[in-house]
Amino acid sequence: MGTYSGIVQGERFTFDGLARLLAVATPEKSGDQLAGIAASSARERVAARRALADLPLRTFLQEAVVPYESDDVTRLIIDTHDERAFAPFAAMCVGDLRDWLLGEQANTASLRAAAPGLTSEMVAAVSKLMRNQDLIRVARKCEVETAFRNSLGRKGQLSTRLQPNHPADDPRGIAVAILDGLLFGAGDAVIGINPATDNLENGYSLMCVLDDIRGSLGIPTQTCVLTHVTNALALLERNAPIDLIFQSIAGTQDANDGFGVSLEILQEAWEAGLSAGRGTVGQNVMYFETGQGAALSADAHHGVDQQTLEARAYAVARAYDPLLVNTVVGFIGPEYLYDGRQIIRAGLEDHFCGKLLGLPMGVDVCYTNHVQADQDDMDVLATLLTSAGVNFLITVPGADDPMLGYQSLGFEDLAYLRETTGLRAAPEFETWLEAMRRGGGLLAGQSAVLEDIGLVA
Amino acid sequence: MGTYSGIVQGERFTFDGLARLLAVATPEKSGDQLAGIAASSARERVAARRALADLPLRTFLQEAVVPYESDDVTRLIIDTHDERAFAPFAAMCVGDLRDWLLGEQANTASLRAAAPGLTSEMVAAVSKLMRNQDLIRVARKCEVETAFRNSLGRKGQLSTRLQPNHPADDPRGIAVAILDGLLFGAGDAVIGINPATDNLENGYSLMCVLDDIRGSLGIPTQTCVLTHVTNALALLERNAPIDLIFQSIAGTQDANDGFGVSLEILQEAWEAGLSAGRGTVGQNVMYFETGQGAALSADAHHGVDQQTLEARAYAVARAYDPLLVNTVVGFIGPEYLYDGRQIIRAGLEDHFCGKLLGLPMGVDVCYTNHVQADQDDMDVLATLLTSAGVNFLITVPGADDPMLGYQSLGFEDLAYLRETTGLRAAPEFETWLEAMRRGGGLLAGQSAVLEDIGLVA
Amino acid sequence: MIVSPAGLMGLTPARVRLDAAGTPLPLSRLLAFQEDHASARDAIFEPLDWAGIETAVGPLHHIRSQARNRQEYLRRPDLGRKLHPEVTIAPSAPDLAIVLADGLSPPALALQAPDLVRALRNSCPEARQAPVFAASEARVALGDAVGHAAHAKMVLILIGERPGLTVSNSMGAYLTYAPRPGIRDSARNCVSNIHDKGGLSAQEAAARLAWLIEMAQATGQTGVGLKDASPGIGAEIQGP
Amino acid sequence: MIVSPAGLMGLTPARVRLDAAGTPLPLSRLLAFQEDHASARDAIFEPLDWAGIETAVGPLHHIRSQARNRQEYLRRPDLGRKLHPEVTIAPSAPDLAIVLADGLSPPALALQAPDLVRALRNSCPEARQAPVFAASEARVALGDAVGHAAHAKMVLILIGERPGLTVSNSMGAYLTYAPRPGIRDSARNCVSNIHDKGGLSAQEAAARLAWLIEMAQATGQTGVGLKDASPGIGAEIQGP
Ligand code: B12
Ligand code: B12
Repeated sequence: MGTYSGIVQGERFTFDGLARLLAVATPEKSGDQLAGIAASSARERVAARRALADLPLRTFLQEAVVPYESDDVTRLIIDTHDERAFAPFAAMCVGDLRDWLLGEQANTASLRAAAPGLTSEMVAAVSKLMRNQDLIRVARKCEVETAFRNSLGRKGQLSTRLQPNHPADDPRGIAVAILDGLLFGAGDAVIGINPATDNLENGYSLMCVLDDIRGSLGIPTQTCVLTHVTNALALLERNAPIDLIFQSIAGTQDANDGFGVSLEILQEAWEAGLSAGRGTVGQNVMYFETGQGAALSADAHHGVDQQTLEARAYAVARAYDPLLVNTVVGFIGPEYLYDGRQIIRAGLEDHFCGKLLGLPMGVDVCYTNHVQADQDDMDVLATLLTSAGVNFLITVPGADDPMLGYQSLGFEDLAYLRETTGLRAAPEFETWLEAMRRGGGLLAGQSAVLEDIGLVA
Repeated sequence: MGTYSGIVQGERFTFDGLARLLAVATPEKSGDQLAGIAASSARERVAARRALADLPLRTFLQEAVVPYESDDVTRLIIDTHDERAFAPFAAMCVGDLRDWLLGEQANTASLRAAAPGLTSEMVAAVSKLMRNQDLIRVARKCEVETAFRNSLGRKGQLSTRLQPNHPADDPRGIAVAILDGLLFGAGDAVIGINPATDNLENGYSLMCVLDDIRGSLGIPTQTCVLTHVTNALALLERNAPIDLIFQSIAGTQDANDGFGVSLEILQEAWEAGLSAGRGTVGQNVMYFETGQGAALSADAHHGVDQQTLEARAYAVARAYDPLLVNTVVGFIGPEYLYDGRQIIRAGLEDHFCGKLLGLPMGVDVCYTNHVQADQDDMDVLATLLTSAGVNFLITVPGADDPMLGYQSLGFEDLAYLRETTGLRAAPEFETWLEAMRRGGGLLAGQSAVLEDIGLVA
Repeated sequence: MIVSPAGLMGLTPARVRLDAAGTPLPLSRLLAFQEDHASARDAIFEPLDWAGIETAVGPLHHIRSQARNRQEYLRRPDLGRKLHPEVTIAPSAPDLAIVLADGLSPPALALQAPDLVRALRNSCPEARQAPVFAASEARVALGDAVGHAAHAKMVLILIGERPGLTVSNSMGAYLTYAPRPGIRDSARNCVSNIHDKGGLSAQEAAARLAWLIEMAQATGQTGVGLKDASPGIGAEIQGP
Repeated sequence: MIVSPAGLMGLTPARVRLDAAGTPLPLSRLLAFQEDHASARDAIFEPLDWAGIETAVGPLHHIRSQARNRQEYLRRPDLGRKLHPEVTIAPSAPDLAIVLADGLSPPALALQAPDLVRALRNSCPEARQAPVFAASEARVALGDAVGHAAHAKMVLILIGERPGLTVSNSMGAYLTYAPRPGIRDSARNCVSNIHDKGGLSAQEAAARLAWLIEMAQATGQTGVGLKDASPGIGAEIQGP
């Protein structure tokens, strides 16, 4: 374990090990304080950043923050590292990478080429040296395209997940929420339900409901029931109509174990999804959610700061070529991100790290009622992320999820973002929306649509 | 004094007088808490907003928050109110105005036409019903153009004040800072020094320094020494080269008295500035700064919340057809705006209110070292304001003012904002910058420029 | 049958509008949202009426976590998972221990727990003998410590879910076989959204939990290995 | 004479770069900024070495405002302007009362006040007899209460200005004629940025203040009505 040090105001601060160095260098987060690994003063934080700036990137290939032997996420990161893509950076320190990213050499093409050469720890480290404006400035140069039944992620696009949750999984209630979202033009990234219950039969019928609605209205999008991956596997065997396979993931093997998943299960799910062969425009079949704090919550953080662990979760995600990845940034509560300010910072960090690693990164711009935040903070984060070129955002009716107990963006927020930026939905979806509007809108000939989606007999 | 009431969760809350109603409806600010007029609970705040939404706009013409008899700002607001411009809104309540502003009817032309019909209290009131995204969305529809030696405020423009302060007013130190800013393309709104001392002779020589630099480099911009207006008047008599006349202003007569100014002095200054006749492209000769909290700090707030008072300061500003107005939003300290979050909110409010009233609104995106904020918050506010179409921002070398003891934006931040938005400086200034660059840049033939601006003999 | 927009809205507690042409968000909705936000935040800090629950479900063993108050509870979930050192629990080795926990919405417990416990006692033999604990400042994992100390085969914790805007009184139920401190969430089953604003009724939840408890007894496990294949409720949801 | 960029930078404490081609901000500058931010924030909370000042300027009358500590001082400027009820001040009716106040930068006082007071006593007769007060948790307007209680003709408050990144030890001086609580800022004169990092030296400041004190005595006023036309210093600034 290396020892690192940096000087501030003549005082030398020493850090034992990479994990400690990264934790002290990270911006203030309540979760790192909870874990007892946060900087003890602003000066110590600057000292760690100085040390980090001078740290050769290669160190991250030699010293693991979670042991290689006992953690399969570490093994995944190290074993799949692309030395060729890394070559241009091989002699750089973290500070050099920061300069390179902000400079003109870093553009859409060179960033795409760099992604396989960069590891989670490298991008987490460099993010700690960057201001909010830097995180925005670099992320917007990235472009990560994926496709299933439409094509997502091109510059100029802003897509949305339509999240029509219902506290008792009532199919008609869900259909109404879907209709509401479609009227606002939401849903091109995915129409995705979190099922309230874990019941298999229930999951199956929700999958059918979603597929029926999509099919009967001919919507060029994909659907997903965000049940546990093992449920999806079980239901795929029963030929349930599954477009995307979902799973929450985290940045250590132990944390994933707490979620009831392993790399093997994810691999199996990926292969099963591919062989279902339901994509038309492309074959990205996985959907992952992440969020700072999940590993610590499962007491599986190994003394590593939550932002670095979050970037490690992205290493898991990118192994399965996902259509969608999003951080649910303010979802858990004040013990990990104390207030709107920490949520905003974390949202920008997560988006930046995901994009640098080559992921189709979206964000659930959200907060809970026990955190110090409100819709003003969400307006801020949504506006910033749009400027940073986020692939997609989560939207729920009226910004309020009546099942998960938290607030995300509402469909109306999408109208604001599109009006002020000119960004559009996926091209196939836009074409469909226009055809619908030409036809007088979804609610013209109302009864037909309502019948199609099962709302009237 | 009217009594207003609103119901929340079955409970009725009552508010005595407009000032109380506005104060309770306003978003949380430490300054209103300091004044003892803030909402005592989130529920009371919502009740006040309900009451405010249903309040006829005309009420503000009938009930003054600071008495007409004893306050010349109130008299200015009432006596210059344009009933014709107000006609389309005469039957509206505050909530209706909010809807109108967010709707399609409100566009650049209709907003320009509406401005003289709207009073400070009306725009302050409506802002309290608006989320951050609303403040951005509406402000960006406004366009307020002004001109002196170049033309400012067109859509697509983002201008800057170059603020080259020096703790001992050393002319060569100031020249270096100006050179630094010009290299980054800053300074089209104004090159404006805050003089460290109040000495008249010193003010005179700084005016000459600025005018010499501007003249010898042929920069199509205006200069200003931000000394007290009475000093400027005294120096104008001595034929000092004064482009813009500056003054800090506030929203009550008493507060302005604390600043040593009155409407009469401002009128006199305006006329003196106009008769100097130094503008080439236009004749907007006044420059004002404002900021939430100034009136309370002078114990001259009359029980009115700081955001409403701020909007009243804009009524003072617009009486003198200024070239520039900016809120120095995070300038004073945590007693008025506690942290980055409150600064961000206040910055958006101030910009919105100023623009609605027809002012060429800029913002000093800034914070002090006793507030809970850092550069990440400034990145956020600057990004949001750019999206909101702010006329100009303040910039200082390295984001740090070594005389006023606070941090603003740095010249580099301008590069970030221009890169991510495509916004440009004033057209005349852009032309000049390009000519300079074609000539090899300001530092080519270095000694000549340095001689011109007095840095080498 | 043609359904009106209002009729459609009645089908879900979600804040649907079905009126995209009328963007922006109507002010009345914005203010209602803010009103609900204020109350949801209040729900977290409401004191729990343990006496009322005791009247309804019988004697409670009062216990608490190491979090000293709500503020600490919110920032220190680790403390909310540990038993206070002064707490003593008899190792009575029941098949099931039931823990009623305030969680993030104390009012949810008061409203939902009595009915659920009653219904469970009716349908599930293990529940009839189960000791019932009343836990303050508790997280889900506090149940593991309780079950472990009681030498219980299984622990069922009923807990106030974080309050949402629409539903601030929702209760969750977590069942863990062979509980011990440090056991992972993947080793429990969850039945969530138990409330009367369009969620799972206490009766339905009890039925599902009874099924899970029997299956856990039979297979010796809970968690991802135990798939909820309980019958009936799915069909019931699809309704008339 | 040709000046190098480094030479030019030496002319100002401002963070000039003169290297716009090399955007973005170099990392070393970003980190130096963060380092200075940390120290500036610390300066606000540094205790003031009153004993050291007393050794340098002679006996001090210790007084304090109604703000109980730094945290309260920061959020309650109203309290920082009021004398603590336990403070007693003799109505000795001096021409000038001098108040040394911690303000927002206690270290500034320790570094600048002794030299300034000494220089002022040399050049200004009123200063020689002036009682000197040491005020804790003080705002500028606390001087008005002190001057009023002392029945002083004028009050001069030397106070720590809010710390900046580059200069965190800057002192300001405010002179008020006929001080009384509630008097407006427009009725005082200010001499600011007294420090040794490129600001006004204590000697220069003393000269300017001496001039202002004489003019105030002569005209019976301070504030916007009294224009600083003091000679010499302007010339000195323009320097060689
Ligand atoms: C917060 C939350 C999470 C957080 C938990 C971290 C944390 N520190 O809180 C995160 C984002 C990590 C999460 C993950 C998952 N969750 Co979850 N989660 C919730 C939520 C929104 C609130 C829970 C709450 O308020 N608890 C009360 C407080 C006081 O308890 P706590 O001790 O602080 O929190 C613990 C529990 O919440 C528990 N937990 C959280 N989710 C789940 C899910 C399962 C199956 C289990 C056994 C435990 C569990 O983990 C926390 C730490 O121990 C609920 C929805 C709701 N309305 O309740 C869904 C909910 C409980 N989760 C659900 C699911 C499906 C999952 C996932 C399995 C999704 C997936 N496919 O991977 C994962 C993995 C869960 C696991 N095994 O750990 C479902 C459960 C459905 C069911 N009936 O089984 C719910 C009901 C939401 C839904 N309908 O989708 N979740
Ligand atoms: C903060 C500040 C303000 C705030 C004051 C409100 C507040 N609550 O703090 C605002 C923005 C309102 C302000 C306004 C002005 N200020 Co001012 N201000 C400052 C600043 C940056 C910090 C002061 C400080 O730290 N004080 C210490 C704390 C502990 O004291 P306090 O009791 O909390 O604050 C009081 C004083 O700061 C005082 N004050 C603030 N500015 C001024 C200016 C004058 C001339 C006087 C007499 C008093 C005064 O007002 C506060 C409330 O009573 C200084 C620069 C510096 N480096 O010090 C300039 C500074 C003092 N201000 C200056 C000027 C010129 C002005 C204006 C006259 C500008 C104008 N043309 O209108 C106005 C009006 C001042 C007035 N008569 O009230 C000059 C004074 C130059 C001089 N030698 O006379 C300074 C040095 C900055 C500069 N060089 O431009 N200011």
